[in-house]
Amino acid sequence: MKYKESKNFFPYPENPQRGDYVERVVDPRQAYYKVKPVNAEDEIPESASEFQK
Amino acid sequence: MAQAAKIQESIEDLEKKQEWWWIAEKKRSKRLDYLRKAVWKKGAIGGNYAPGVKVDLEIPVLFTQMYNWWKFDPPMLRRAKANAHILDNMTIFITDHAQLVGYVGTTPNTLLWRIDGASMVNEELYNEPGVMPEPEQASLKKVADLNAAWAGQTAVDKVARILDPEDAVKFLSGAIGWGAPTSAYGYSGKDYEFLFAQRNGFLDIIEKIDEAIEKAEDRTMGAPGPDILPLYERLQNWDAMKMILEASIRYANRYARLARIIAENYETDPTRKEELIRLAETCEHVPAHAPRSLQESLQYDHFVQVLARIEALEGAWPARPDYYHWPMYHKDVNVEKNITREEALDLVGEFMIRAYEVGGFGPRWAREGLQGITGTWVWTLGGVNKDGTDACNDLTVAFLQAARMVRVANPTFAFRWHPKVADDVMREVFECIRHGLGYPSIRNDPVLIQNAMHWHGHPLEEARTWVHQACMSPCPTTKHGVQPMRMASATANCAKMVEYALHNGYDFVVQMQMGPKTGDAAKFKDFEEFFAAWVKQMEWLTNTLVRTVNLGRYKDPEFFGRPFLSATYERAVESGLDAVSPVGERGNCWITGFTWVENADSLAAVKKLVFDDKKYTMAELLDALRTNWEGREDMRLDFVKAPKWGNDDDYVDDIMLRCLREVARHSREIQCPCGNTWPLLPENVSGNIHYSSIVGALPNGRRLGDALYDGGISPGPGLDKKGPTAVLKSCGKIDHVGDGRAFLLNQRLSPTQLAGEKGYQLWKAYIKTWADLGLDHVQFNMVSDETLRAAQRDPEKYQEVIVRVAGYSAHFVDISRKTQDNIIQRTIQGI
Amino acid sequence: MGRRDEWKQVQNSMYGEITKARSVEEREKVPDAACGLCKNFAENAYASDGRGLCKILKVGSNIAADPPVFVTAGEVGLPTMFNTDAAACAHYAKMDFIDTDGTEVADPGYRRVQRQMEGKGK
Amino acid sequence: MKCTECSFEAPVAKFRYLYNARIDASIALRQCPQCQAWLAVDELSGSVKQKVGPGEAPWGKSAGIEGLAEDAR
Repeated sequence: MKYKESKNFFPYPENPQRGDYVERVVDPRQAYYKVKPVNAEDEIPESASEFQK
Repeated sequence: MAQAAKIQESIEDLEKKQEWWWIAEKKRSKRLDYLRKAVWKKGAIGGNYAPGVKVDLEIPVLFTQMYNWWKFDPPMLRRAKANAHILDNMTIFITDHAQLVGYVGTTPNTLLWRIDGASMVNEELYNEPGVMPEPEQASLKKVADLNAAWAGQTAVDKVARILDPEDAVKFLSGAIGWGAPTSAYGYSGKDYEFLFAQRNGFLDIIEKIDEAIEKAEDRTMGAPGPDILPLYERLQNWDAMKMILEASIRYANRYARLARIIAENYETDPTRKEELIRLAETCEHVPAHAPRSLQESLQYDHFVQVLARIEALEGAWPARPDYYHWPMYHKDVNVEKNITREEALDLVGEFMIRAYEVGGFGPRWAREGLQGITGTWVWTLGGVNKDGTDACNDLTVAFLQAARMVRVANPTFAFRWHPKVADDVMREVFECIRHGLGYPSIRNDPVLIQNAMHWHGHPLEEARTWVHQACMSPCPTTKHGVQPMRMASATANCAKMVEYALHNGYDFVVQMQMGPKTGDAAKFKDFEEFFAAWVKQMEWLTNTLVRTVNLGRYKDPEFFGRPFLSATYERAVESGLDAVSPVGERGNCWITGFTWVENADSLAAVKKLVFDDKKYTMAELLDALRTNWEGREDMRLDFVKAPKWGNDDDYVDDIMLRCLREVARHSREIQCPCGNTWPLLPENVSGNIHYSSIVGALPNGRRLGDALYDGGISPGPGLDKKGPTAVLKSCGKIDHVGDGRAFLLNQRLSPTQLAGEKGYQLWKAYIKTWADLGLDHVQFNMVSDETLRAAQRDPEKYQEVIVRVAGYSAHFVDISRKTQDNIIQRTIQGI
Repeated sequence: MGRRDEWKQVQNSMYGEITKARSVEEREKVPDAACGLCKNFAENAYASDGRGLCKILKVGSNIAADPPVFVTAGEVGLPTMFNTDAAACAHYAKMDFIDTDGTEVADPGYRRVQRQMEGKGK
Repeated sequence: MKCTECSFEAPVAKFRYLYNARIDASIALRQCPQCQAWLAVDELSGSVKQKVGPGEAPWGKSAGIEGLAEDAR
């Protein structure tokens, strides 16, 4: 799946080909949201799984 | 479960048992409880990182990509571009319940790896157990490739290549000192007057930079001449500063955007939604603009700290939060009543937690020398205003109260005591100590202000702004007083002075001729000959370290380059020079004297038993030392029984004063790159344990392997047999203004004796004696042997017990066995 | 040879060849008779990346040469790495046990803290 | 000296010296090179007083070796 197809992808208004991909992580000590800039057309790697909240 | 059972116990019962950590859990808010437990501790347990803590590989990859791309740019500009690339692209995160954001890694369990500091640290990282992210094999390959790219190209590699080869080899032997002569690791002061007192946001600074550029361009486009030539380089530096400030604003805006995304798309709780929107507004406002509220003020400060640390792995955290955040606290809590005091305490507590979680990969010597923590985050509280009036305020108290609730080992506080401090503030200080935090340490403000004027010529008003630049050393926060970078490589393993005087400069541990050949000690005719050899070794050792760090400091703008730090320094913004450049700085250097008191005790023992009583010959002593006292236990005990520092005994105290005055004389002969002095500052952190198997047997009765004394001017553990007043009297013979920059004193007190109101009055009387004698520092451990032994037996149950190690506190379970035992060995003084 | 040249030689042997870029395979290999397993190896306390000094051989020695060169007189020990092959060294003496507990602190004579040395102790 | 755990026998110096109980007492920690047990050793007599379990027995001026290294005040 491409980033742009995910509901967790938030394109930049000034450049929709790039955007933030948000992930939810629950580690042994805390829960947090993390984000990094990605290309809309790139494939989401398996390690970055989708999440629901 | 033990925890569930403790929650059932009443606060009164827990107070009786002095189990303060359980009380803290009961008293703190749910938010603080969550955030406190959420922290991944980055301090090493002894010398190893805790399970689950991993090195961050995303940041060094981003940095290396862009740094190599801009290979023809000058140092500061090249680094600004590479660091801006990190800020624009690194993963960022927001922890549930957090109101403050910003971290030096990409996930909460990661350690920052500053790859451009030292190849040998990079190599160490490759070999380090447990820190590689999964999958380990892929990470090892990535690290090996990165290391290959940086081999010989880091800041320390560059300094080591131009050092005198003899100095380089001897310094890097690990025997005489530690630290690194680069601003890639070090203790950078912050120009708080510029950022907070003058209320400059990053956009305000950019405006100042634009003005400076315009002025410089007027000249570079005008009449040619030699005076305009340096400006071309400075213009590039200004570009670099501006670029990194703009990237920093974008970085903050990334947090704002994430907070809004969470609030609008994922968060269902309306209260948390509101918090996230406030967080977003905060990050949209700071660091671009000066703060308008306490939350913005704390967030601004935290962003500055994090951004400076992403640029370089800073080993200290100079700060004076009750002074610089007071205006916004006062406005929010007292004047406009925008938030309650409890809400302010939550913010202050979280501000401490955000600092506690910061950590980077440090070399093993740093981990062993700072066991349990990742750097000396010693925050300064109290003190006086520039006009000499009392600076303590309700935020001072709030910090002291928040500390007892979050109970973090780092940051710790150091309190600037002066005669005008109100009793209610002193009670809060005492409560922190009584609750076993080991902090605040107490600093004698009038003495230290005078000291700053004496050694470095800081004007009175500037001296009064001082903060701890690391554990102990005061540094003003003003334009010309603030020291941008204290490179820790002027940290002397002082016990080597007497060791080398005994062995003609030869080091039997590292098997190398280190110091000058001051003669075969067996042939010394009297104590004066021996002392003269000690003076020569002392001069050689301090010269070697200072040469190294002076060169590192001088070449740093070329070998490293600090665009962000420079952009936050008034004088760098004005001049266009790297902040680390000595130009425009008054100078505030000091030599940290590890393992210092062993010199006085060893010299006194030799004087007594070899030259005065003639019970043993020097040859016998040398033989016993070279065989680590094996088979000479009776003789060793004789040397232990010789006069020892800390018992108000002039025989040894006079030798201590002679030693200090020789160093003080020499401190004015050696100069820093600003032309100022290099006074001694005896203290140890946990270097006394790191060096325990590196310093050979000594005439004070110590063997190779034994912990050295716990440091500063603290007497040897268990050797202060005449009580606390004798300790204070010995220490009071030192001139705390003219004999050195500061002097650390550890004392253990009995928590039982100091319980209740009576305990407070006893402690207050002790502090009065301490102040009357003119000592500049004292810090206390107030945890019983019983608790510490129980913690050794059953560490799981005592995870939250904190102890004062030396210039810092640590969780008892995070320090090595030898360090734990060394703390238990310290005398508990009844006062 | 002047003072500077002499120390330059030491510096090169301490920080030149010994720290050049190496492959993962080179880094991971610990020979059966490695310097780190020898009781005459003292780990460096500053750069804990596996480098150390020989307590017997001095600078000028070369245990990789054929025949090996052993210099035992001098003022500076021979720099070597924990995984340097010491099979040809006449002074190699395997330690009875080594201590790989990294939660304790520096002990140049006994402690080996490299990941690659884990499991090499008794 | 003889290790009380594995009976390894050698001169005291062959046992790895670890550190002291306190500087003014003649009790020190040493480690047996054969079984690696930590031993509390009386350096005056060169004899093992007891085994010290680093994970169990507290150590210091008396802990774990209670009565062996009293405060010499």
